[in-house]
Amino acid sequence: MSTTDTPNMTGPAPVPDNYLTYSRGIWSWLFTLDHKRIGLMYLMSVLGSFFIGGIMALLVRTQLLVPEGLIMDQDQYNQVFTLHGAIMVFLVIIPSVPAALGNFVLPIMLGAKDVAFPRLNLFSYWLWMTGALMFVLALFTGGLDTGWTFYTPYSIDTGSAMGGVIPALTGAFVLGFSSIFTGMNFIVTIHRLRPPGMTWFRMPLFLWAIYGTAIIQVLATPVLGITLALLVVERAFGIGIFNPALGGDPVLYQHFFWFYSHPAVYIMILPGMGIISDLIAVHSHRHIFGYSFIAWSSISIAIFSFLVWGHHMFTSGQSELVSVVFSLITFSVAIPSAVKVFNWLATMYKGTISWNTPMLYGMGFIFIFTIGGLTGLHLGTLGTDIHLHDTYFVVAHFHYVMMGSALIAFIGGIHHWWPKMTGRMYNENWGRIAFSLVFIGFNLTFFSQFMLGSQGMPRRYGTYPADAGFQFYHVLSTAGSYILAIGFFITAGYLIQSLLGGRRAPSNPWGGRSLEWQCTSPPPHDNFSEAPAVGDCYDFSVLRWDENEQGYVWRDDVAHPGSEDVS
Amino acid sequence: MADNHEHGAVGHIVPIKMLVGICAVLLFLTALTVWVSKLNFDTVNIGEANILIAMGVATVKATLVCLIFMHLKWDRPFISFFFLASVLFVLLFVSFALMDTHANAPAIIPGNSTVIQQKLDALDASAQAAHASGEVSDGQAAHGDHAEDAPAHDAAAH
Amino acid sequence: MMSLLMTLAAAAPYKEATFWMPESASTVAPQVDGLFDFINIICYIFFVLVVAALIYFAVKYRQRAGQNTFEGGPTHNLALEITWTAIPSVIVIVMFVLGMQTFLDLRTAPSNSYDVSVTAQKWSWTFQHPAYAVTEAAELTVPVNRPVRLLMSSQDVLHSLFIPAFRVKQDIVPGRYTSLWFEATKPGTYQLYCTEYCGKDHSKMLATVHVLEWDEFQTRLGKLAREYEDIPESQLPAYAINRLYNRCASCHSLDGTTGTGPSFKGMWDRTQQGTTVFTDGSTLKQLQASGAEYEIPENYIRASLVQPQRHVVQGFTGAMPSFQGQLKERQIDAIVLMMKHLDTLVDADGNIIENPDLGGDEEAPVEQQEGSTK
Amino acid sequence: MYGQAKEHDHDHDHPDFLGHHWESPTQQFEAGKFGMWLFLTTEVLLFGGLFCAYTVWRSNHPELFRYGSQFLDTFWGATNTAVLLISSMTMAMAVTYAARGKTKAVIICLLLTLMGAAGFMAIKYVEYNHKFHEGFYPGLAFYEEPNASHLWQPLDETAVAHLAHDKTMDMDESNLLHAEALVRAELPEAPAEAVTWNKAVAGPGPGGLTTSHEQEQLAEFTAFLPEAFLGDNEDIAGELEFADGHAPGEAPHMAHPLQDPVRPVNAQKFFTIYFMMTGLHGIHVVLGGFMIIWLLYRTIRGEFSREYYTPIDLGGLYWHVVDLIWIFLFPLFYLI
Repeated sequence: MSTTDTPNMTGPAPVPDNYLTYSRGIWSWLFTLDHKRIGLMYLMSVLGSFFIGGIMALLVRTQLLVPEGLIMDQDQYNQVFTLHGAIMVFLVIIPSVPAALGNFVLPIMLGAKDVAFPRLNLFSYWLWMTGALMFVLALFTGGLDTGWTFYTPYSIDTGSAMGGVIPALTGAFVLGFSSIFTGMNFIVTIHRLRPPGMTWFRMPLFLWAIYGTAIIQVLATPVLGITLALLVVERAFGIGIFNPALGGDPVLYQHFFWFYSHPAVYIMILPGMGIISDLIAVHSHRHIFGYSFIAWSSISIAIFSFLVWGHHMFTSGQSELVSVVFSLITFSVAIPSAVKVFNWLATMYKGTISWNTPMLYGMGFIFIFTIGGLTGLHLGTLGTDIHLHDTYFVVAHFHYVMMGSALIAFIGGIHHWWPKMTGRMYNENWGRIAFSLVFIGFNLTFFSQFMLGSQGMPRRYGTYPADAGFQFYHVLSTAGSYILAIGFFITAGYLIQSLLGGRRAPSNPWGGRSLEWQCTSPPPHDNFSEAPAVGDCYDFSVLRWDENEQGYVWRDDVAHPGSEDVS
Repeated sequence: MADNHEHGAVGHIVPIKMLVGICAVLLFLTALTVWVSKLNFDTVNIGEANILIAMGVATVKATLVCLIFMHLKWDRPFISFFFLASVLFVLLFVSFALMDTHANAPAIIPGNSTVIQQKLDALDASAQAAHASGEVSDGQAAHGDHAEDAPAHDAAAH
Repeated sequence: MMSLLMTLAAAAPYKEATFWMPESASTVAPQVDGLFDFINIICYIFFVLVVAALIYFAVKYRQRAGQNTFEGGPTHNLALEITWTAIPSVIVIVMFVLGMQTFLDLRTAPSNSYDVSVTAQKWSWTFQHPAYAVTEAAELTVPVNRPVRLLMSSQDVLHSLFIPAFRVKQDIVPGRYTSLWFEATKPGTYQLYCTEYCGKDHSKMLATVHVLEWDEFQTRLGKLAREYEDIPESQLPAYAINRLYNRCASCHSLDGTTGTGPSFKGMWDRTQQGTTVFTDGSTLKQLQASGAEYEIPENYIRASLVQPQRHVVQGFTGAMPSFQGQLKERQIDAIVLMMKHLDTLVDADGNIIENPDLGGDEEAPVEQQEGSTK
Repeated sequence: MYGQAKEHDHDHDHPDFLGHHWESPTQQFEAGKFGMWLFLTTEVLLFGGLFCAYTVWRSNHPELFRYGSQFLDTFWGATNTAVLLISSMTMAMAVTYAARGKTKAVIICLLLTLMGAAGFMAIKYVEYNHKFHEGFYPGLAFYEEPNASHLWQPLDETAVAHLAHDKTMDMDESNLLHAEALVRAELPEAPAEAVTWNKAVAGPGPGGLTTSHEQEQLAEFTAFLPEAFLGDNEDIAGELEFADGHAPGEAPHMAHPLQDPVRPVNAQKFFTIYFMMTGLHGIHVVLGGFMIIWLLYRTIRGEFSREYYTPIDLGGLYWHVVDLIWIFLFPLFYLI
């Protein structure tokens, strides 16, 4: 039954008919309905945006080397940090894992030929591109200096905020719908396109995470849509919903905004957790510990994520009672995250851990996410949040979660699936070197910001008092950011090098059991010509390393799934 | 999976008679709710009762549309569950926002905002100027006259 | 736990900055710091456990050469998983309760508090003491060991008042009043920040909090209340540049650089000659004549302070708020005089000269000018 | 809708309309339907934001809604509800006929639905036009129209007209003029002489708190107003903002009637939310209209069959949600 396994044995030789060579020419890419190509296009676009957002970050860090600001004036600084935030949130982190990696991996992992609605999928991609172009347009129509949160009344005050606000809002609106359509596609795919044998609790945990994410995308993003639409109308015509000058309520805007944007935090981190669940298991070659706890924690995080938005507003003038309720619920969301960390550790226990680049990113994730998660406690606690809110402590916390966790997981995922996507292996040694730089650089950059914040340095400051003792930490942080940047440049270097001259990848370089490792690398156009046989995707005892293949193959003494355990 | 009553169909088929019947019920409910809103509840606090009745009727109507017109009655329960979840999230959102805005109502600075007050003052000034100079220009002058005539006008009404 | 925090509060009214926290100089600060340390300890414990396990497992169970097949291993352990779900749950509930108590203490001002009304506007702070009819700009003077309540409102956009040493912070929302309170425990000078992003000069929207002993405080405010009345005319320009200009500084430079508003350098010349051009293309000259809007050039400056949107200078957005009610008549006079004598008050680079030589001969024109406008 | 044959499809038992990744038409149909329902939940949440704004304002400022809703015409609202309900029925009928493969009946039903959409928009146009003509704009424009009748109509006239209108609805009094006379007869004597509704030009600005003196004046004033107009007096008293008026007996101030205390502060907010909600709904109706035209085109081309009518079914679901939202908008604005 499992015919897909047989051609894998051909070893690392060029795969004649894969999705990359299936059809040629730029149009065959731009209008492709193949989820793998769409995923790859997303990946390139997201990485492009990441580069731009990263440059902005370096500018911000360089500016803050000296108290009076090194390279920019106030207006420029405000624009740069706004664009850094907006690009990283809307164009990089939100689409990174679900749209780029998810699109590529999800149908193959599931054993489907494509996502449920391939045209809608392509449409999402073009919506994303439109949204990205709107951000570019925002740059040319006067810039954007509102912060990525577009807080009213500053953002609707045409006298103060810059002219690019409406294009940027429209862009974020369009990006929101791109995200909604991706989420819809994934939910329907997971519900309706599972092949026989792929029961809910046989799905790899990455799929559970993506499923949870998709639910949030579908249920939360529309509220952002209406919020941004109202903001556009408010700014253009002055209707007075959020503008206090016309009887509106700026705190109501914050409710609207965070009702989406807090769940959005989990749109960013949940898929990252999903990647890590799979990375840790595959590279430890050990069955994931507590599968159902991790799966349900993804779903409960998705649901709880809707109930905690008010913790962004403890000092905003929100009423005491509401703040207290939100604080209580906020703590409940900490539990599933903690459970995941413990389960990952337990998975490593008595495993066979290969120290290759994806696993290093996996372990780096656990380290960084632990710090990111634990400092969330300081911020969820009402009494301490009052002091820490809107300081660098918050900046450090969400960079630990958004960048150190979500993006590190994304980069780990890229390394994990790179052989599958491109059919090439990258240089492991350079991978480890780059990881070390990224890890050290990251912690240097952002750990120093915890102290900055608790010492009282407010966020979004282009200059700071010289006598408050902030400069030492700023210098540390900036130095760290340079190291981080070097790490990323090296990563880009060896990944590009692998495309040109990397060793050909075997079907299963890491020893994964989920279905994507049953396809060739790169996979064929249709993924599976027949519905694949599904086994326990975390039972690695049936695989062995094959020296000729330079990858993992099925053990000769164990029966293939399909002959024994298809339900 | 929908149970197909008619052979070969991919989805459930709702008979035409049932659709017409449901539509008639919906129209009747619309008429009812309009009639109720025009009733004069002398003894009841009309505002409260009317809101409850109107929203109750609307919910019944919406449920009928969902169940029959939209085939939810014959569809997978997960769809109903998901749809209801979205309504629930809206309610949740509204209730938290309400809790907060209610508690904060006393802190709102009363009166017109500066911007609106300036508009009103400007209109006032122009109305007075128009009145003083006796200039006859459409609404402004009409207004000026009106304000002056108001008492006389009321007296005349009796 | 809470009582322990309370004891800490009583025992240590003032503490120097630690590795994590800045100096602590208010009654709630020790409570907040205690809570912060409590959470920190929990974090250290969990962090060390997780990272130790991570490194130990990663090294101990690393894949060795020739290790080409793998064991199955346990897939779950319900008791263990329930344990590590339950323990953090209990811990976070404790944290929540402690946090809530501290929060409510932070929010509930004692009834005998001393009230200050705060006006935030882009990008300056104004503090008004109703009890003394004193208005301070960019400086807040408060008594030590007495609860102080700030009643805050915003003229334009969101701002947020943050005094790290007191561990207090509250957003200021246009269209409504918000408040916060603190009780300083040590006389001294503390930094006050705006922590809600409010546009261009957000990071310059700073102020200083002066905590004084009660006697000193009374003396100081009494002096402030009469300050501008008692100053001789000849010293008014110096008073303006030292005491009032800080409210203008975020927009109007002294060295000729264009900020959010036009520089004060040369402003008097432009005003006197009427060369200022407005957004509608008209010039100040047209408005200056006997019987016209501004009979004397000084009146234009006065009007600009009270009704800044009346005539917006070309090239600017008219972002200036009105200072009506915030500046007394004599203070406005002082600002006009400051502009007239700007060249003697600041050096070529725009730095304020400590003791400017205003000379006695200035007395006469001042008098004359005063007379002509009253 | 999404299930058309792909560029490269070599399965023989795959009909044209079936996507290469589907096993059977039923699987594809169900997936399409599920996808559409997910999209409809996003629509619910999209409107949810506006419902939230509505609820928050209504519960904090009921006076805005009491003031504003009197300018809406229940008759047109109810008619529009009926139009949408009937078009919803014809849409559901189109789905039934499509499932039975009766193409002609489908075309007729779709045409009827399209007429419903057009009729709805026509009535909306009339209503909007009337509002704009009277100067009921959302936002600041509410105060900018110099000739807007509502700005210049003094209170008593407005009150009389609306009370009269209410009477015609309440007591089967079909003659509006007669009703108006009745109302006038019920009016208290010369209310405008005793207390003016005009606000002095130099009031204590927006920052000023209502003084007890003003409260007294307010109570004095409301005592003169017809009960029916104010509804619950105590309720209103807390909500109205009132600044220094002139002393009783003094000549009424030549002030703008907009500043009369019965027109609530931020009166424009009712029209803001009204135009936002009905406007967004209107956009959905228009989009639905285009969708029906597209469905008609494909039906006439004979693209649908008993096995494949997914687009009609999904289009129907969308149209019903448009109806569903109006079912709530109608009572929220016109009835309560």
